[in-house]
Amino acid sequence: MSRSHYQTSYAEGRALLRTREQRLLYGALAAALVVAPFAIPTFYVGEASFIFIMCIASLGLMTLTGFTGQVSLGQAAFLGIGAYTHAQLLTLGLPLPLSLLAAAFTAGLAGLAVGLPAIRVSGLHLAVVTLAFAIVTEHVAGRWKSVTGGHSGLAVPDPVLFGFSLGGPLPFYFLCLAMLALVLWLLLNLMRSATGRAFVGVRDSEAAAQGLGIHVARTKVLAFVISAAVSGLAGALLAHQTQFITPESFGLALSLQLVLMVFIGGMGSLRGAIFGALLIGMLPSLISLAKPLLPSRIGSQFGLELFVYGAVLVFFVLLEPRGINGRWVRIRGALDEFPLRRRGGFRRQKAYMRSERG
Amino acid sequence: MGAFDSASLSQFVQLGLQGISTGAIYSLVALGLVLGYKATEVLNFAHGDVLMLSSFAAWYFIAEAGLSFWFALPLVVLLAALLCWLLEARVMRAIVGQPQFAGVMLTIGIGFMIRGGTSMVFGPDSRSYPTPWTGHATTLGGAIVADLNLVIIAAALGVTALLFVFLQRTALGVAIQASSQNQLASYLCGVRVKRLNSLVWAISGAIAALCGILLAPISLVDLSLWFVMLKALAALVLGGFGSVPGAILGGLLIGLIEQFSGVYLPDGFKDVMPYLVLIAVLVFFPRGLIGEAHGRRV
Amino acid sequence: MTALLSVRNIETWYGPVNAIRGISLEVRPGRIVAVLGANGAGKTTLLNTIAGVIDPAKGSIEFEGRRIDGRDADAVARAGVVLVPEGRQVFTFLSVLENLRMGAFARRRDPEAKRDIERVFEWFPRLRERQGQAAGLLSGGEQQMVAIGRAFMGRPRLLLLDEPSLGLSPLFTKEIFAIVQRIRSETNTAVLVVEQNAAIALATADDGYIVELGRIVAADSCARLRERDDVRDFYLGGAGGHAAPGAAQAARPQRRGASWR
Amino acid sequence: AGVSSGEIVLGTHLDLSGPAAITMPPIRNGLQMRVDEANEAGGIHGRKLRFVIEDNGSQPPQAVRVVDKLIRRDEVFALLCPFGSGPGVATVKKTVDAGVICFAPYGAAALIRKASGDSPLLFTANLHYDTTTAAGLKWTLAKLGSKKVGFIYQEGPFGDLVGKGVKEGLAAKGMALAAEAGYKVGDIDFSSQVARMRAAGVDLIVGATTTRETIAVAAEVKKLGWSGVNVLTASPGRAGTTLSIGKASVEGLYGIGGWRITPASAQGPALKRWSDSYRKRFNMEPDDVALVFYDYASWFMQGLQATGKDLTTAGLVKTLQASSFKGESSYETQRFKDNHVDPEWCRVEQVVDGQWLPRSEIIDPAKSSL
Amino acid sequence: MAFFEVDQLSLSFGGVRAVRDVSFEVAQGEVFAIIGPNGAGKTSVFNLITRVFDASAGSVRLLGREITGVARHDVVRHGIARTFQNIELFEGATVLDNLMLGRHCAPHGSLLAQLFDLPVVRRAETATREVVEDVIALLDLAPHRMSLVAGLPYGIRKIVELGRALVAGPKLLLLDEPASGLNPEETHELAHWIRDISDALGITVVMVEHDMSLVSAVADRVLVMEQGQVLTSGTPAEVQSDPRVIAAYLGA
Ligand SMILES: Nc1ncnc2c1ncn2[C@@H]1O[C@H](COP(=O)(O)OP(=O)(O)OP(=O)(O)O)[C@@H](O)[C@H]1O
Ligand SMILES: Nc1ncnc2c1ncn2[C@@H]1O[C@H](COP(=O)(O)OP(=O)(O)OP(=O)(O)O)[C@@H](O)[C@H]1O
Ligand SMILES: [Mg+2]
Ligand SMILES: [Mg+2]
Repeated sequence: MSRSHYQTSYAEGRALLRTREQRLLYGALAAALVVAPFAIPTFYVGEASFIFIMCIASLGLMTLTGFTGQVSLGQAAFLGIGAYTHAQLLTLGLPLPLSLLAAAFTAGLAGLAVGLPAIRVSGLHLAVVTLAFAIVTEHVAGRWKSVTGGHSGLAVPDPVLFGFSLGGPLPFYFLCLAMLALVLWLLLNLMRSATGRAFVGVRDSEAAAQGLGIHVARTKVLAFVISAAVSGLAGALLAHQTQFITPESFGLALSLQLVLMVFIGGMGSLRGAIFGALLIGMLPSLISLAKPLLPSRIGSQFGLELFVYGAVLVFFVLLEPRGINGRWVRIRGALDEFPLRRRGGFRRQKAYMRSERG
Repeated sequence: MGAFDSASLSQFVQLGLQGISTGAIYSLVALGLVLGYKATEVLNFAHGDVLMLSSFAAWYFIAEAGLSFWFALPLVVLLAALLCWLLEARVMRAIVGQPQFAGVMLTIGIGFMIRGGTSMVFGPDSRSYPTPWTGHATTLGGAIVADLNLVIIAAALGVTALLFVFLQRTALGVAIQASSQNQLASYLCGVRVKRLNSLVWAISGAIAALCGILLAPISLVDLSLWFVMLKALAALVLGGFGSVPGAILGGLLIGLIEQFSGVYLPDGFKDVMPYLVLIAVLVFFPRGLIGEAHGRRV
Repeated sequence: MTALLSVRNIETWYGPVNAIRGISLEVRPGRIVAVLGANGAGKTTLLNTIAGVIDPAKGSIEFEGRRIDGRDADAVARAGVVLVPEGRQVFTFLSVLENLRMGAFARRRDPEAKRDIERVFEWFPRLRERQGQAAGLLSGGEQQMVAIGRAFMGRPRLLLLDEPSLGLSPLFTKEIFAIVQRIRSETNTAVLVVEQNAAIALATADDGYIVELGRIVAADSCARLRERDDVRDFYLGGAGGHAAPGAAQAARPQRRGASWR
Repeated sequence: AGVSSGEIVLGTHLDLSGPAAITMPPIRNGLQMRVDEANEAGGIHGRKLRFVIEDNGSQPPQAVRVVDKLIRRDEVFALLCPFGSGPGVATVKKTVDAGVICFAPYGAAALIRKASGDSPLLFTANLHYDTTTAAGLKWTLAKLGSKKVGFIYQEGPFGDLVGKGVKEGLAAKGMALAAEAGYKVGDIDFSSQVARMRAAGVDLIVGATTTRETIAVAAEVKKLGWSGVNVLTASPGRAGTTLSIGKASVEGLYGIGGWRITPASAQGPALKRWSDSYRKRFNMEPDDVALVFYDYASWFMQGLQATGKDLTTAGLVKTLQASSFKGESSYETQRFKDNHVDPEWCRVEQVVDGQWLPRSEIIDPAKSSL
Repeated sequence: MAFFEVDQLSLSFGGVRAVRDVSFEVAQGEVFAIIGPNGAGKTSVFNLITRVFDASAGSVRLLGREITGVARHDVVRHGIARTFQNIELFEGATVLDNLMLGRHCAPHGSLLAQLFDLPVVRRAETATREVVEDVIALLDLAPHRMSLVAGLPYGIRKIVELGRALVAGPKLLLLDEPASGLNPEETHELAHWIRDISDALGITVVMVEHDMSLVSAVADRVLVMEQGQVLTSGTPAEVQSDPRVIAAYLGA
């Protein structure tokens, strides 16, 4: 059966789910996600909530790095800002939805502040600016005791909606899932309209983008704001997950994890962001589950986790430098053309480094 | 006013000297990074881990195997160079032509592996070993500097001079710059690009090893030695990516800023001051203080 | 006379795209050979395959009797086959002079290299004026001069030129081809040139090949190719390369869909 | 949960891969050794112990996940000495809410207690850094007659707590802090912090520093040839490894000890046997930290044993609350008061000829009034 | 008042005076060509018009409105679109998205509306798509609509770039060497398109070109530059017979 599909209107061309198969597939996925928590052990429900939160954060960074081409090594700072704002506002008695919104908003403001230097600074320089920003933020969080509780941390009130606590594993699962769905829908909309295209335009050729009327500086800052706001939302949810937030929850390690997610997932694709969050988010648990299988001489070595973690990263980058999404697309392409596909399809040609300076 | 009486003057000199010697470490680490970047346009995030591994190797040869320092030094430098050569030839080469960031990710992964592996092999606890300069200090203009710090300054100067001459004056050095700008064209000119890249990585690894061996006696042989990479990164960007003098300047500046803000600013500023300065500088000099000319023609 | 370069039945793929589907050709010593073909026909791929920039999946390439297929581009260059690639590919941050010196990298200890730089400056006086400027800031045509000059600095025995006239003024296009002929007659360098400007290519070269869809569809001496009607129609713009004023008002030609993939 | 007819499941989470991994081997080995010994002796009332160790990387979010795993997947009965203030604070509520005992977490005990909502399921055996520091400092001030005190501290809960103690100790003498300087984990150079102390003209530096930084500060002071100053390190810097690594540079250093360090030459037969057994098991030299954690584990085992065949959480809590313990690493017998170890014995010691020698008496901070 | 005027325009890079006192006027609906030796400053003139560079002196006016001071991204809103000598396409996007981007200057709904995909956005998207489809039909790009730009042959990319500029709906179109890299047949076809653009769409075209066959075929007037200065101007036939132009540019 051929998968070709004829569109009969322009609107259909930009629909999110274009074919019957897609509708079926994603419908089934949604159903599975709704039913699953009732069928799996509670531990995995908690894990799933955590993965959803990471997906949201990863989507946020993807907007910035994958679509607009601005690498941020300090994304965890935005999560932190969101988390602290949320915890403080909840403590003051703000209702959950408003507080979540405010967390995103505050993080967005911080994104604006970081985005402004980004107008002038690009590439690795920008990456290090964001890193510096995150280090400073972490430092401030440790010192500004009246607001953040300093290193002793800050207790996060239970999420309560209309008098109903969402703190338990099941309700929290659905809260995270709903937030993920919302963020994904918003970003999908954004990416298929003018602003999303402008992001890509700024990434691929600033000169051409400018020539077409795109305000490059504003677009870059906007990407920062949106990315930071989404990350802030993720941070607020993460605060509930940990129930107690301290500055080191939002350090370099988290920032690096997020960068790894978008990269391993596949730059420039929202699907990639999700793939990446799934892999990188689950990796520590997978390693810890696999550890008892190892001979105890090796299993009890210090640094084993780190070593395996690194090895998996290396494996994935080498296997598919364009990310899991890249491989997904190619496999799907191969399936589509199955009987017609000729050999040589997966063979790699010689390649040459192309300078990204200038 | 008397703000500069002799006591505060000698304190000033002491801080300056100490700043320069700490900065020299950052510079030296940054130099290794610049070099790798110059040739292959990969920012090697595993650099700090190679440095850390080298210090463990040095500890092994000196404290465990009982070799003399002067024998262990070249040995470790050579081994680190070999390791980096192999990393380039066996791993990094596989992703040539992929976006710049693939290289960063790959080196982050390699860095984790090195750190995890070191801790698996040697155990994670810290340790130390003696050097010919341990425990000696020299008085310079009223300020006291550990001899080891002087050695590090000298090493930084020496490496800089060598690198500068190598990159600017030798055909091979120009070829390195050329291949980073346009690798394909470099191949077409008959440059053995692959070998050249491996060579550059090896040199960069050797520099990392040198840093590790000299730094470890000051701050102990320790898994967290790789952290120095973050400061070096800041130094690199402050000075301007891809520039040898920039790396030196950036490193020294960061060292000095840390020293002076540690004493003259309220507590708490010392750790963030270098980063605040970095952000401020980049807003005004987006390519760092002595960054390369830029601008693509359209 | 034996061939300097002989390409036998090569096939080249980019992932799933088969860009060359079995091409054989020969270049004899001291000859200028032109390759013509529509956009996307595979001309660049052909030159890149010969130069070792990409690997053929099948077939063999021999230069001076030795196999060069499957080798890296630098080894091929040192063997004496130098490519001026599509899109110029100058070293953007190096000066013009350094760019030229890089061309002679493989023979950097050769004292003749200095004299060769003089020679390049003689051919392209504009480069002498701009020798200290970063090559990335030159105009398009100036960069093309740098690329050709740099290739010559390698003292090749076979020079591969990919659309040398791209972006050059008419005067300069003529000069380039004159220079190509000079290089050939002064140094007996053979030249394999891919060119869109078929008129001048066929006028300069000795032998010609026509590539379509990754295959050779015609091979002959240039003199005879010029006489062929199909060549005149498709490659010489119907009237020797220069469309007459007002030709635009003529009926719109039907595009040959096949050559566009 | 976690108790079946043949097995008791215990868990912990340590930093096996993060910045604190350096200090983990003796901790893990000490705990593991005690658990193994119990199993070798046939288990506790016939139940074997299964000990699950997870990696928290010193990161709270990661810690939350592994604690979830320990509670929900491994269904542990208790957590034994999990590591880290941040991870402890972030996870303790979860732990006690799930009805799991948390015994002797290694980290800022007061903070963890607060985060637990003062749960009876939490037992803290780690000294409060603030109270012990205050007590040790008061003794030192009186003894050395220091006039101006400076403070070098690690950014984080540990530094904050010691700082609190320093300020209390000084306030008791009507003094104020002359200078303070923070550092971040991973800093390689302490010259600027020491320079700050020197610029302020202090004659006593208190360090909230761990092994590496304690050595670095002491070495920097020595390098400068600065003679009119003493260095006093709060608890974790006063360890055996400080001596073995720091060597000559830590001669003369003062430290506030929270446990007994017995030099090899002075070890009695029991301790010798323990050391030999440790060496054999782990193929490495035992140190004081390993012994401390071995002792914590022993205390816990003692509780399990005493609760009897019919092991329940409530039962164990009751037993522990009434228990007392003295191990090879304790200065004196201790028990739990409000679920925290009591008294918090501490002592000021000094490095002389490469050994920690006692300077003060054993102090009970709650009663110290010097 | 002329439709488009360039007046005494100058530009220098350090010591290099790339453009010196260049002036010319273009009438509405005209096809105007700029030729000249390599490095004469032709691309630089384009870059000055589209504000990539700041002019050292001189002014540019379209319909009497000064362009010299407007922001770079506003140039297109004044009705000027361009292509680039070395092709500046958005490599990571499809042909369709490249073309859709061409119409960024048209209204496309507020950010919030876009996030929630409100009807106003859908209508704007459809309107844009209609314009894009017209251009796709005009330039025969339909087979490539969904291809990634990165894998396309050079000739197609040139056309895509031309299309992207057209989608913006400019009054004045600047083409930098549109025929370079095209074979005579394709150049011939390009000539038709440029004529169509000028005649049917009423867009004024200024192009830099080295292929005299194209210039002769489509240009109404030609400006010749040399060393940053205007050498001469006139009809294609006049210019081609000017001995100075032959010496400096065409060759005997
Ligand atoms: N990197 C690539 N990836 C995929 N396909 C490619 C790649 N490079 C070229 N191709 C395809 O291979 C075929 C031949 O391309 P090639 O560049 O050799 O043509 P050409 O004859 O040189 O054309 P032109 O006249 O435009 O330079 C084309 O169909 C092109 O789309
Ligand atoms: N950014 C720059 N810095 C220094 N010189 C420059 C810069 N841009 C252009 N030039 C110089 O200005 C002159 C004019 O360049 P321009 O690109 O306008 O030429 P052109 O007429 O378009 O030539 P071509 O036909 O070869 O494209 C050239 O000599 C070039 O070297
Ligand atoms: Mg080509
Ligand atoms: Mg030009």
